[in-house]
Amino acid sequence: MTRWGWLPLAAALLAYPWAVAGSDSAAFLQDMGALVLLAAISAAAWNILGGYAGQISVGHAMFFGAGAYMPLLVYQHWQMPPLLGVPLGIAVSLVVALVVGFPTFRLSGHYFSMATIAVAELVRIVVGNWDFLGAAIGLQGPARARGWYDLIFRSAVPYYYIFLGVLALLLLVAWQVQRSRLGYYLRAVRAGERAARSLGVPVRRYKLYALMLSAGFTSLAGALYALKTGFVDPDSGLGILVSVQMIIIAALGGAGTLLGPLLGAMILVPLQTATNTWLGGSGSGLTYIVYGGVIMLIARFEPGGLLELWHRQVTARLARPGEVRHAA
Amino acid sequence: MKRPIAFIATIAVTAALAVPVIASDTVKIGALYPLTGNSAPAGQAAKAAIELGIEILNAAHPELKGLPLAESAGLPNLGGAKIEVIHVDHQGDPSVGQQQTLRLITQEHVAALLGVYHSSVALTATAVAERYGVPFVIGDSVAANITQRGFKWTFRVTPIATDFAAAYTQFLKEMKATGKKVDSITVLNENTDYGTSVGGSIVEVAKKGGFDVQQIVYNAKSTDVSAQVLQLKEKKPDVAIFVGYTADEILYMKTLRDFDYMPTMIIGDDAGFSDPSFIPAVGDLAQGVLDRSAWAAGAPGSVTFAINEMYKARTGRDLDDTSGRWMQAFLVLADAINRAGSTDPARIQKALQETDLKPAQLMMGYRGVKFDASGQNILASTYLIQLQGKEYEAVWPEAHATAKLQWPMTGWK
Amino acid sequence: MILLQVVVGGLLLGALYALFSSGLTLIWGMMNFINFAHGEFVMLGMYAALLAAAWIGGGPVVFGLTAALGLFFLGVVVYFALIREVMRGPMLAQILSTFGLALLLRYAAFWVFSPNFVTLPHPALAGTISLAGILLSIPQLVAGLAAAVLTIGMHLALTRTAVGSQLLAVAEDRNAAMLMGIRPDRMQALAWGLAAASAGIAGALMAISFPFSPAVGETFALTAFVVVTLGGFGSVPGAMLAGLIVGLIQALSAYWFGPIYKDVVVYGLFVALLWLRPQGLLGTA
Amino acid sequence: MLLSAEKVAKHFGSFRAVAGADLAVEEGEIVGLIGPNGAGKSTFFNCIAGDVAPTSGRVVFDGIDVTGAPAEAHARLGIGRTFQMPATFDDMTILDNVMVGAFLRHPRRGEARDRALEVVEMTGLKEQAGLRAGNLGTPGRKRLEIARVLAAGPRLMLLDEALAGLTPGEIQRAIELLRAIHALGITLVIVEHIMEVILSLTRRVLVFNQGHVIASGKPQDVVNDPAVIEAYLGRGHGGARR
Repeated sequence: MTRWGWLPLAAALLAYPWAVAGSDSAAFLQDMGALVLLAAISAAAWNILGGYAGQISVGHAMFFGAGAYMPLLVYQHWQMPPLLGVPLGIAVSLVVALVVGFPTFRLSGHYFSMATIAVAELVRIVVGNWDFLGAAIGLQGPARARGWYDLIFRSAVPYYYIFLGVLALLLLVAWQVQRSRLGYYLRAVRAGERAARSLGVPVRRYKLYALMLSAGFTSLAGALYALKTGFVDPDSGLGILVSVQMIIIAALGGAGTLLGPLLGAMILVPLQTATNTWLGGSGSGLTYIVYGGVIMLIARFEPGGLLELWHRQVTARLARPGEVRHAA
Repeated sequence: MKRPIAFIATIAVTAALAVPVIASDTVKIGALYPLTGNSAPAGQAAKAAIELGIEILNAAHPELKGLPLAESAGLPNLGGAKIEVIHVDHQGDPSVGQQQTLRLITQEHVAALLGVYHSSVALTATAVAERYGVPFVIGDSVAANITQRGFKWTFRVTPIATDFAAAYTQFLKEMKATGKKVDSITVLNENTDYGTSVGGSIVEVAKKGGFDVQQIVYNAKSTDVSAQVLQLKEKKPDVAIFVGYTADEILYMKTLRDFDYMPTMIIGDDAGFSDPSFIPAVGDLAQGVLDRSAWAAGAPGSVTFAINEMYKARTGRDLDDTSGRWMQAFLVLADAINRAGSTDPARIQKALQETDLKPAQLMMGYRGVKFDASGQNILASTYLIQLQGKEYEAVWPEAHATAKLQWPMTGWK
Repeated sequence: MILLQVVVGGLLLGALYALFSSGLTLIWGMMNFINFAHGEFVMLGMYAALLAAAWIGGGPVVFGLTAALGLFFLGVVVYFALIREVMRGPMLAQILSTFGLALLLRYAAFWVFSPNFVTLPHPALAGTISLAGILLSIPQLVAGLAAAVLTIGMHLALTRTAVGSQLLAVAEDRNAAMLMGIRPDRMQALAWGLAAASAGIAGALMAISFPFSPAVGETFALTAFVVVTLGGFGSVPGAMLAGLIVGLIQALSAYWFGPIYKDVVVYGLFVALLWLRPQGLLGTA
Repeated sequence: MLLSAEKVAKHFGSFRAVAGADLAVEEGEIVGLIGPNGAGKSTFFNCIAGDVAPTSGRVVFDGIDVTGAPAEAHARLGIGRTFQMPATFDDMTILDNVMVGAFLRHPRRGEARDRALEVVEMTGLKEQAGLRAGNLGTPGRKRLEIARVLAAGPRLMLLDEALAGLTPGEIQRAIELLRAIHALGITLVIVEHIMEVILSLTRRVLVFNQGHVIASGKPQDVVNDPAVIEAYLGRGHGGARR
């Protein structure tokens, strides 16, 4: 990406709610914009561990869920503003990340994926039967705003900008990670743990760093989800589809790249919404036939993600002899 | 200074309200169902019922005497306007429910909304409708808190978990009073929001009613229910109440037979027992089981019988309680829109608040439709129906019975 | 006596788990490939059985074979159309592609067969027999025993036949197998066919006593993941053992602690075992 | 003594890949390690580099007992190694590959980059520095491995067949590179089949067979040792005949 190449993107994202404001379906498009950003945050958070470090977690829903549950929990039991639960959710996630990561990082490849699936399912089932956490019925936020601090808005625009701010922060962090020793080490771990070790990379420790960072931001995404939706239950907060969605979005755009998750979200979320809006009402299941088919085709023909398409063209141009450039 | 502002505001509001009264030829309603995912069978059946409802309203059906708006074509007070329903799949996802509700309101400009099956989706979708001031009529979501949030735009026609629990307890008390042995009850409920809320209510209400109640909670997705049946066999309750979905309830009936254990009576809480695949699969094993339903097709010649025939012609299946409750909610909403004489949401809200339908005007066995301040139908109630031969027959309360209650159940014997 | 009943029931169910998991473990071990659509293969096996029962009639042998053949064909097609390319790509593309495939298959079935639950007509197989005081439903007994026989048969076919050993040779070392004149492509296609067929036949056997809809696959996929990881990737005897253990643990914990704890116990033990013995019960380090 | 390995053994089940091997390397030496395929050389390397923990025996580096310590600790102390099958980070550019090594002694990005640029210059990879490592052929990847290790600032480099598969011309250039590295004061232990390399680079050679050191001494002497010839020819291996 050229030095200032991100500027038009940032400008477009900032202007989006205004740009669509005149449209017939402004409220809906703004809401979808917020959902795109939220999906991008989750996927970008997953990407730190799954993309850069190559540790394919299929259980990130546990961090998302921790983030989504805590804000609503503090409201449900103590009528506190949900906002106060956000740091709590992040703290819980970090603890969970440590507990899960420490033993599982001895495992590699598919074992790690399976272990994360199992732990996340375990969490989902336990929460689904735990009355304090709302069991199967779930937790609700305030039905109406008691003050600004409840962060309940009629329009999606405030959510949009809050999400955009968080996404910007996350991408900034990811960018810094990518440029720093941490990022280089993580990519080395993904490419080959054994070789990375031989060059002095403390593999387990760096995986753990990546997991903590990833879990923290995933939890933040969960918290934002809960604040906007005002509701969470075991399926919507901790279900395996929550994890899979992050993977699909990151992989679709390009795992291990800075903007891949955002690109993936910008394609997948509108695709889901559009197929559901146009095809869902018929009840034929065509929504998912199209959705599943598209995912399959992209994996078949562009396995590195869509950003790879762009890359192929740009690297060909950048990798002129004698000139040293970074591909990623 | 205050007055002119108030004056102008009043004029503005009146003008704004006056515009929609000039009736367009269609009234748009948004309906949200789970058309995909695990609850798709229920959602699809409900959608078919709503489609039938649209046909009944939009064309003249003189044979459906007494059912409001059926005999005329369209909505008379809106110049015979037709109803158009936009069907939407919420996929059982609270966030999708929210998103699609927003779309229906802001993009499709629907006059009112209908839904929704999952209580989780009901909670989030009604919140959007509340913010935008559009009436949302709930056909069949039973979690109590949907109408306990002080919302002014949410109306629920169906009875809820506590109503069901009260009905069962009342029924069992009456049985006891006639000298039947009904002391111990075991509730087997699945552990998603439906089973948890209904099962929990039954346990609570029945305990207050003086019964010895035990509870077995299970996961409806399991491929094997023998552990639960063995536990049930050990507890040997007089009455077992099953709150679950389709596959698990069918498995229960088979497994009970396999383990040769039959309680004196089994009561099924709708859902799985009302699924059209229940009777073909295990009808011969489940003779005499009771099912909760406010729907009964009734005798030939009745309005409900005619509705059932029309539904069967469309789908090849009988109308069941869940879809029936959806259709009833749709009819209640249409009636309110007609009385409002407008597609303005505020007027429809007011008309809904004033709804007072009598049992004779309903297709479902409610005692009427009248909403309290929270939006809950205070006259909602339910029947118990019993599987006798190949059909369910209404057996309780006696006033609505089409057949005599058989006690104990005969099952596979 | 009730305990014995629970144990036998758990083992019979476990044999079915073992059967459909053995297919997953084969391709997992052979190609280091997770198939997220494996549960959908089981589901399609159920519908294949339904179609066979409706069109051809006959007993479990007929519809079991139909399901096996139909799914074998599907597995081979999936391999050539999708997997062959995708397996050269990154692991993420593998997850993505089979997850897409799972959705596609599930909702194709949804479209064709409607989302409603169906059950198999099975007049030939009904009733219970009592063995030393243990009540066994005949459909379950037949399904469980058939599954056990088939899983053992598959293991024997892999270890005792020429084709089987070629298949395992590819799993062991693709390049070495190529030098020996084995065409890995064909063997991998065969493995996908076998994997799908074993899932299909397991589905057909379960359909005898289990009502199903297009959405049932997910449950089976998760179970199969646990079984395969527990047994050790690529080990059919491992899957067999792990399948029986999972079935048994589910039955016992459901009986002892209550039905909602059965998955808690399974996943809990699974996670614990991963920490203690990451290579699985019968896997090699 | 920079490195001393004493009675190092590594068993895989009942198979003894390394059965009590000794190795002592002085600072500044170049030591060759030869032996037929499957003699246990690579496993022995892995034990020294911390990639696998030896079943028994002791590895001491610069006075510190590193037996069983993780590979990254070995790298920090100054033991660098290459792999028999090149293990480059194929998705990353060549410069980035080298930077991973450079980060070990230069935590800051800028310094690591400067160091990496020096190294790619020295190893002749500068032209291709912006390419992804996956685009390189085997010779390029072997060179990249050497560059990567070099960037990590080792005192001892263990090269596992770093020159295998190269054309004679490339071998010549590689030998020059190794000489240049040695001139920086880095001690080298090289496993090699190509006797030309051993003969031109090393003063001392150890011969490995069946997990043991069967001979050691000056390259010319060792090549003529009957036991060594037997080890190679007896197994039908021609690699050492020249």
